[in-house]
Amino acid sequence: MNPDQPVAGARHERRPLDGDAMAALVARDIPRGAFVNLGIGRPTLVADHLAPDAAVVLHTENGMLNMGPAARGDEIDPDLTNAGKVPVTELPGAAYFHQADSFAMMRGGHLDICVLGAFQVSATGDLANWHTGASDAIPAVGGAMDLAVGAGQVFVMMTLFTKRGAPKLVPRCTYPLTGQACVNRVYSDLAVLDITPRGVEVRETFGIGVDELAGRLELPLMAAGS
Amino acid sequence: MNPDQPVAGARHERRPLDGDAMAALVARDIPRGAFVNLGIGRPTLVADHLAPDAAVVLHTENGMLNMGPAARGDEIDPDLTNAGKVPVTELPGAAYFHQADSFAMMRGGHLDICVLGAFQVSATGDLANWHTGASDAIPAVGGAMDLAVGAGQVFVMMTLFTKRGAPKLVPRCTYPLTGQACVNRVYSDLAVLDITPRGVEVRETFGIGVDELAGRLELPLMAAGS
Amino acid sequence: MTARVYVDADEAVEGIRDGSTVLVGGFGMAGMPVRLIDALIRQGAEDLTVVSNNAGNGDKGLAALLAKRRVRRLVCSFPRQADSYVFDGLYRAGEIELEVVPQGTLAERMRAAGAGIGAFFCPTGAGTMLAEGKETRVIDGRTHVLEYPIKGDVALIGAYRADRMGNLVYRKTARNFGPVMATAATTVIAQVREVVDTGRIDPEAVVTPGIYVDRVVQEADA
Amino acid sequence: MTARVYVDADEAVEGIRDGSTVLVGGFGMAGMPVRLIDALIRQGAEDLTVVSNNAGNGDKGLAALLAKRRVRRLVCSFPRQADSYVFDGLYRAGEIELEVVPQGTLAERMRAAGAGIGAFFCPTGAGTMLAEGKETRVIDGRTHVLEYPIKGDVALIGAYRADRMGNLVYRKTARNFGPVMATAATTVIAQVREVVDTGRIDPEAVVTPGIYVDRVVQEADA
Repeated sequence: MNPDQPVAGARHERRPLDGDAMAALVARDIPRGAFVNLGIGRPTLVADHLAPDAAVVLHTENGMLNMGPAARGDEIDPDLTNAGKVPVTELPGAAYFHQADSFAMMRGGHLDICVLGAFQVSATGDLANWHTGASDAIPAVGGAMDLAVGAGQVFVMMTLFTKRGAPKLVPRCTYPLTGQACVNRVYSDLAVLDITPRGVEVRETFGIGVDELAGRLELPLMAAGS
Repeated sequence: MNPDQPVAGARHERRPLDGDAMAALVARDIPRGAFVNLGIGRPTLVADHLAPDAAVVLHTENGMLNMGPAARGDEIDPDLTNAGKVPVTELPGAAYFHQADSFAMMRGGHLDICVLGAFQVSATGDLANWHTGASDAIPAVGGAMDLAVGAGQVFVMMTLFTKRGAPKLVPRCTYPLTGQACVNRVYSDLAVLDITPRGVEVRETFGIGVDELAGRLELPLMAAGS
Repeated sequence: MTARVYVDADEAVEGIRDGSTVLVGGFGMAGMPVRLIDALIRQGAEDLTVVSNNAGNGDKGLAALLAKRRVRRLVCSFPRQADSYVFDGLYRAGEIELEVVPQGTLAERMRAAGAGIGAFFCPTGAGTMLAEGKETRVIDGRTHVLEYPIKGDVALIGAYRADRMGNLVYRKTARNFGPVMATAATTVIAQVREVVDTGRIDPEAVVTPGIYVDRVVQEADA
Repeated sequence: MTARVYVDADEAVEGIRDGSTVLVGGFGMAGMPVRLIDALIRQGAEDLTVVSNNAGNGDKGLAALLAKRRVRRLVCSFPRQADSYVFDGLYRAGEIELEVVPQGTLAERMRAAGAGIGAFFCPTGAGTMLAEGKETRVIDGRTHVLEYPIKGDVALIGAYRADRMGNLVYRKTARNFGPVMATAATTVIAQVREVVDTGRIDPEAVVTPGIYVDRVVQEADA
């Protein structure tokens, strides 16, 4: 399936998605043979939903292409980890490279898709996912800013509201930015949303209608393809 | 022998040197274990005068360290050449790398010495060796400008006068420059000269006295260590 | 998308348009993708800008493409060679444009294109005619020239061995510009001496990961 | 000068001065040169600036150096981790300075130092607080940030195997920052799992040529 082509009209599922179901949706939209970087945390779940025959090649920014699943038991090798420092495995056709080459690959636009978590995404695609801005927080950016500027498409996976009910898709980010106008699509528990030059388009909703969602977000939303 | 330390006083040999004798002098001054790039043409002769136990490592800018002597007979391999496109051999401990890495190594100051030919060298160390400036000449720079800015020390091998008798060590180059203030030492048929912030210092002469040489060059010359 | 292995060189060069910028690998004949260039000649694209270290040797490879007058402009570091007579004739007749770039700057400008670097300050060539008209800046007491990326529409490169995912290894100094050009073009086409099954190239020794390679064809029919 | 192989890690780190900038390899513990860091702790240099991807894990390696309060300033991309408690405590107590740099920019700034690039325009971080106060320029419609090289006085790196000329190969993702840091420091000291005779490493597979390496020591006594 081509991620540039919205599904016909917006689907409406009966209830919000959990992280695993969100990951399955992302996996469904990754084209065959794509080169993909999965961010630390929830995006890692996407790997479990990629069909082996989809031939998707995973990049890990610490220096590898064709990363395999998490290592178990005897497979665990301290010299072979993903960007989250979790032991992983190597698939046939893998390649190792150093950090300057790994980020040249990323920043140079060679990855088709990256999937990242987020604190906030703005209606114009700004991304905030590296720093809460709290005065006692220790900032840690890693490769998030590089992925934000470099990947062909940036997909975000996040719940659409905080635990306290505040929207995470916002007119303007209040958290420190990771990148400007870089997010292409948001996969959330309540909806899949495209960030387009025309505005935010709803591709699918889960357990909520478009109008109700727009009201809760206090954002104008359009149905995809409208 | 440390090339930064002039030999005690300037030596005076009886007659001008040929290319081979100049090459032997350069080889004598290359410190043990140095990383060296030898330019196309006359500087290539230096390799024949390096003692095997001097452990000098030759770099060729088309992508190799620890280049061996010219290939003969069955050794000839079209995939293994020097920068002059002459088939060469590989020594134990060799490494291959691509052009961006090869010139990063060069420009980044990692080579101890390069030896280049020249049309002209100025008294302040400007180098002209890539283009005659003639209107029908086809300019070809290759790696000359990169070597001029990148090598720890730039040694030039040249005759001190053209066939028509014009000096090649000049107050100011009239040919298009390869690099500014980059030459450290000139090995010529008539003298070995250091280009220093104090001026041009004579380390050795061959078949000519310092005063006579200064007169023919129309340049002030100092004896080394004076 | 992962690389595709072609049997037919003519199919491998399909779609190259008139006016394209084509990066052509090789240092002299070492690493030059002669089979791909021959296919490009048959394919017919013209008005090309070619970026390559040299301006062709003898009558083969890049020299043959030049002889067919398909190249409007050549960007290279070392055009003049003992056997560059095809180029020399065209240049002296005013029938080809030439931009001479120092060899390391040529490589670094292509690397920048592949690495998402917008421009870089480089000391090479400062104060020479090759820096005329370029922005300069003194950094740490040394004059640097601002250099911009060189991006290709297509790269034609020669390598030694590919697997079916397009991972490449090279051989000796024939490696030269291939790995850099592979990062710097929209469509990368590699000519290789042999194609092996995926998993047969040591992941530690891969020089060009398959992500950079779109099409692979063997140098000679198997 | 060609590399020298040491038996004793304490000898291999001799001469590191107070106030030095030390590049420390590793991504988490993978590739971290723990034996060299332990020797540096014994050696006693203080007031160091350390450049490393992370801010130490657990109590070993870089974390142990931090715990001894030898580091005045840390330049890294990802300090906060589940087991970065040594750093966290120092930072919250105001006892260490921190400069956060995007990971790719960190690598590229060290590459620039090693490659003789004076500065480069990079799109990463444009419009974020990490670009505040930095020069920017719009190139091809995109805002770029001007980034300067990061050069080390010393690099301490971990590799897998060295030959007696200092050629290095790495193992899997433990390669990470080692090859870049090896180009970017005045004195490069590599800890390796094994030293083999010169000629035993395939010249096509060398990742760090010996020209970049000054001193080699084994990870553990043979």
